[in-house]
Amino acid sequence: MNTPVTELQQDNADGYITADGRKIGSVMMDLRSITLRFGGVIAIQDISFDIRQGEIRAIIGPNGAGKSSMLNVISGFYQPQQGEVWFLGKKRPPLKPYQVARQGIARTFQNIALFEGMTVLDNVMTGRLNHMKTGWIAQSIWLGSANKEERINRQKVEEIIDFLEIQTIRKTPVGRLPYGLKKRVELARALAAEPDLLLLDEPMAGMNVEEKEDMSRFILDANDEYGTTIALIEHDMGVVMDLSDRVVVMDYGRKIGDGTPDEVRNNEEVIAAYLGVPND
Amino acid sequence: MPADFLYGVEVVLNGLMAGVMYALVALGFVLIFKASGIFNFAQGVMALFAALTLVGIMQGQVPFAHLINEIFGTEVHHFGWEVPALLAILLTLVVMIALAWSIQKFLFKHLVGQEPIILFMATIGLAYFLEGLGDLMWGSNIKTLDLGLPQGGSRWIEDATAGLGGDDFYGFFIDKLDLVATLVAIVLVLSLIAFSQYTKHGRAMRAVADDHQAALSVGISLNFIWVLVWSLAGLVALVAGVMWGAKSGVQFSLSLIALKALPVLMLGGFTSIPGAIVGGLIIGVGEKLFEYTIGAPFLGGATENWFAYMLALMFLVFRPQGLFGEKIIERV
Amino acid sequence: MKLQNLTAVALATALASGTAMADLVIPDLSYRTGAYAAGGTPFSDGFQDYLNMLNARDGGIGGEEIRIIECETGYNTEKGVECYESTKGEGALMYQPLSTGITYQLIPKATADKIPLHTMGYGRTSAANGEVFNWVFNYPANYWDAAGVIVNYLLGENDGDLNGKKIALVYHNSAYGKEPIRTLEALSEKHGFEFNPIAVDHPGQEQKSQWLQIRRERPDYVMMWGWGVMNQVAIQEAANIGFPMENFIGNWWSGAEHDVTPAGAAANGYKSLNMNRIGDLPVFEDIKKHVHEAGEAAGDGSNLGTVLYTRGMYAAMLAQEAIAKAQDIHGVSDVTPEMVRDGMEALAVTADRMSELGMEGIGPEFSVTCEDHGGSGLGIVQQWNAGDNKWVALTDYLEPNDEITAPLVEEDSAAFAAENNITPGCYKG
Amino acid sequence: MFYREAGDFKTSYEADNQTFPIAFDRYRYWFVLAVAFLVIPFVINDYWANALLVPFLIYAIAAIGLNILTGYCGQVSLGTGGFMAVGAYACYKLMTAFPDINILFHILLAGGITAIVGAAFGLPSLRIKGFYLAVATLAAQFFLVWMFNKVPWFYNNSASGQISAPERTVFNVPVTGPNTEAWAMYLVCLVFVTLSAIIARNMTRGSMGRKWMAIRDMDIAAEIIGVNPLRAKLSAFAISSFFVGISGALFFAVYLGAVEVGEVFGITKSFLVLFMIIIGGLGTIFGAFAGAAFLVCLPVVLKLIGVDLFGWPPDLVAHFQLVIVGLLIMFFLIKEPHGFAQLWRVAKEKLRLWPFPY
Repeated sequence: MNTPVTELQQDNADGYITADGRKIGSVMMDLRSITLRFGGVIAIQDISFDIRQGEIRAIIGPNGAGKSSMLNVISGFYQPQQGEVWFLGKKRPPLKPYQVARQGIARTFQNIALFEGMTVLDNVMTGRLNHMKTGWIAQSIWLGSANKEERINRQKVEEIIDFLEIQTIRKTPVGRLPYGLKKRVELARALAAEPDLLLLDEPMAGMNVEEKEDMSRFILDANDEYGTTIALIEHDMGVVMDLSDRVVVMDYGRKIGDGTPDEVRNNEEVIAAYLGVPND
Repeated sequence: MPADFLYGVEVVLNGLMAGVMYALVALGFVLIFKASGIFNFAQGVMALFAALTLVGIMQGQVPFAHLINEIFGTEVHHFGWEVPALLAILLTLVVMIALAWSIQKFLFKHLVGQEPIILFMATIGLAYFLEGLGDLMWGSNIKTLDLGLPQGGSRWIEDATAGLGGDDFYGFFIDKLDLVATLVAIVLVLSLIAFSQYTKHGRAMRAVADDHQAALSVGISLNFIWVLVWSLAGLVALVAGVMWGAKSGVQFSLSLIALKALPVLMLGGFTSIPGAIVGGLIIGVGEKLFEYTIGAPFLGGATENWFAYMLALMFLVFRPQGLFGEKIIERV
Repeated sequence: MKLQNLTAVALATALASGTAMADLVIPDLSYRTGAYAAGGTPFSDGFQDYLNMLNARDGGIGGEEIRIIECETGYNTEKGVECYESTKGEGALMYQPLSTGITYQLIPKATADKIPLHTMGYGRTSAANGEVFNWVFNYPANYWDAAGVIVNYLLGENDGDLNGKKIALVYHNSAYGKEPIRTLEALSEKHGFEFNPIAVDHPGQEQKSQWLQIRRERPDYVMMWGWGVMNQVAIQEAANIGFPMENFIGNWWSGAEHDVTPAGAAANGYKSLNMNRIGDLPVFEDIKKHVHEAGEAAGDGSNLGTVLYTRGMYAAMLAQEAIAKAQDIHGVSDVTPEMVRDGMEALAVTADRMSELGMEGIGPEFSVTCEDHGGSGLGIVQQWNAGDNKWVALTDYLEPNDEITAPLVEEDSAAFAAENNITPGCYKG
Repeated sequence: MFYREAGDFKTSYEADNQTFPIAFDRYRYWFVLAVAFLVIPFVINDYWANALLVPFLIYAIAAIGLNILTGYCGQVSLGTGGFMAVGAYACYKLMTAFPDINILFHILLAGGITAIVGAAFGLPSLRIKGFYLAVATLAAQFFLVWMFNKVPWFYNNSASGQISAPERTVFNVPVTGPNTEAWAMYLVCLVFVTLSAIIARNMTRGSMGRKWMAIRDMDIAAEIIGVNPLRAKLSAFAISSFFVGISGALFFAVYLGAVEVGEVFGITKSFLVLFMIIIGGLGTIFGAFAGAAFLVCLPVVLKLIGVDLFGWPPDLVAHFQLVIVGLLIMFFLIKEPHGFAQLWRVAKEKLRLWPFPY
């Protein structure tokens, strides 16, 4: 199942066409033989996979499989002990998380990580930080460039607020919002960064069916309207199979499957991992 | 052996015992922080208040005498009796327990679930209140605390060690009060450990320190535990107040000893009793040794106050988890 | 902004209730709270009791009632400024700031407002130069005098020769504590003793390092410039290391009863300077009769006769004499601050007058001139007798070292004059 | 009835984003400014200036500064007294070294120097968090005070170690030294406090403020969305110290005129300013003013009531004052843990809906 590296590189320029007719481009993020350890515990063991331009890529697996750790490696929060991360055709040196973010990678978190003391608007505006460049002197007197920049970015944020249908809670402090809305605000903040690659860590955990449908719609629309490449972790198989173009399956830190939803669904090892065939 | 080296050893020994005195103050902070997450700014003032109360009871002072005299035009100052030390200590403990109970009942019960900074702020209010109350109750003059504790350098140690160095060495100086303080601290810590390991309430206390929710769910009364913890902190404050007060008399400045405990807490961690002890020893030795080797000869002296903090700071920069903390793995 | 309105209301009410009578207003900037309360309380008690006694016995000074306005500073500079501002509008005749920090604050302010300051035995030493500091008086003595008196006393103890002796100074690491260092350095050069200053940081509860250093170095004498808890701890630690107490001499702010009592019997033999004589004075009877028995005692009345109480009373007496002198010079009883300044500058305290006031020999004889606001600088050495629980005067008033301190005063006041564009000269009204 | 946002439609993002979105608030703001600048200078006397207004204004600047660091960026600091001392001594050295340059530049420069020192002492904040950092900043506090006390260069070798401000003028009006008039003192402080508040407001509502608040609320998440924690924390330390330095310079040069470092800029000052922002409200500019007003005025008011109104002995009043301040702090915390600013906000929200209960 491990696709040989040489084969992928040949594929680079090509991409593929999805079932619903979207054109998927070349490899955007390429993870090569990643291994991550915490002391003696191996969280990720020699995993390789790629994420292509414009696709929705899912990472699934049982609890403790190392999915979140994988996202953390991609977003630079953890540095893997072995392996290479290639992004947009270049090998990425060890970067701090904020440097990764500046390369155009945004994410949401499994346990919502919003800034509770700030309003929804301010939270989403933080997503624009990497697009705001005025210096502190201009900001301190709030004239000219600072004001203009604030206005332009506010416009962009308002678009996203409209898009995610959270206009009415714009000025509400995030701490007061219910769980489902918080998840949406978090997505808004990530989208506001206009990322090339968007990482979603269980965007639908703890939601009811309607909320899940809304969220799925937003994810598809984001991918569609903004052309954002998305990698997501999700437990709800139905959602995963509906949304994603390709799926990586992890178990105990190893990769046990990779392919289209259909391929993965029929993979014996995957079925074993999920149904608990007596090898554990 | 050269005298300079022996004096260095003497400085280290005295630093160790100064460290015990710092640890005594730090213990009170740790007890409360561990059990309730409150950084108790009032710990120093509690030590002052406890010592004031002890002296007041021993000397048979009329509480609030000045106020009473002002309002009623009377001239009362003393009841005219003196209370023996042991009984006075017990009575003071009763006062400290009553204080703990009121603090819980009137203050922290209403602040359950607030952020740490707000709880911290509440203890600032408490510090102001206790300082004023202590003055009102017992007056602001310096009081002599006479529990018959031994004072002064130990002749025996001095004479026994005088032969180690040359003519320039006069033997080790060890303060008898410091020795007593060390003994008391050991007894105090051992009984605290015994209490928390082998008694029902002690175990409940540890359970609360571990996880409030879980403790609640097995039927431990948080309210009771917090009163207990504040009472214990009151006891520790009394011991610290007595030890420091024996040296300087009981007066307002006693509340400033809290400042000597903060670097200890930084080093040892806010939640670790062994941390407070070892941290105290490191700070005590570190600041004294620095003053001896560098501060006094080259920097003009009086470096101890800031050096204690610098030492703790340097230590934390290289080991952010503190002395006994485990390496922190950050998660999102 | 809401709060300020509230304050305005409160302030207006309060000011309206105060009465602005034509009497002699003397503010008492006391400190009965905070870290130094133990020292501030007896001083203020003595100061107030004496003035109240004058009101009750003599009907004030020169027939004019005295009004004392007590204001609590807590030894804190900002509160001191607040006290100054809130009392000066009441017609304050003179200020006794009782803290070196507040004194430095008030020197320019009081000069601009034309109100005299009396800083006895503290404050800015070079204010003794009356030609630069027209409005500041620091008679009867200052810190540099104190250093000179101690060294003269030690000379007397050692048959006039301190050559090769080691003298350490344990000092509060602040402006106050650093004051005597220059004088002592000059004196060590002159008399050939080895001088070693040892700093103690505020508040001074932990002095182990300093006293271990003294134990190692074995100085012949230790002097102390301490205040607050530092005094008690230093005396205890000196006793702990077995330093001979009779060779340990504090200045006049390190020699009150509460400084020595916490150490108990171990403090026996400790010496200190005093600028005023102690002991039973006839005037105490009057205070008891007219003030304490009338239930008018400032504080709880327990401090009568203590070192600092007597000093506070002495300060009040000096104020009384200055006001009387001003009334005398200007021929009016209702004097202004400016007249009081003249009175202070013409002040002459004689032995006869002190006896007449019922406080024989409470201070040295001295007279103030326009050039010299510093008094004679004399001081006594007293010793603590732990058995009897009292201070005993060991000497008569001893001379300071004027030839050493005078040039230092000259130098420092000239610097101040240059910095502030003052042309030295007597005040011309 | 006029405290309404209904009908007050915003047609641009600037208008929506302004400091006082409700018209009535805007009028009140201009009114307060007008009174402060055009009325008070003419009626002020020495007592009001020295006892209340000038210390209030100066503390407000310090509180704004600390609020940026603690309230917005979440880094608790107990080094405020030490940083104020840096401002004061920098100002003193500049004043005496370059007497011909306008004092206002010296005060600004003193702020700049403090900013550098503050940033240097902020470096440990990258590794140390929470209360541990608070205690670590005490290292700065004690070290700075010790240094200013110990190194004679800082006080120009004066015999006593005190520094005192010589007379300096602005437009030929003395603003430091003994001949300064109450109104001049007040106006200088008022100008600085107004500018400080405006600059602080602008910084905190823009991207800098959002970076700080992001670090405060969740530093890990902030880093992952692209905030450089080093730069955010150090800029907070620097800008906060800039304001604190200015307040220190004003405290020394304009307000007190003479300063002894251990007494005026000791640890109690650090605590006092921290109390101000906590009581006033963390993370609001208004809170800095409210807290400063509360802690400057309350003791004076209590003293006036106790001593002048009831005629109690000052020591009793002083002891009671501690009890009352303590009780008030505890009472406010139980009633409204987020300080005066929150109390004010809640009151405004009620007012907005008045007379309807919801």
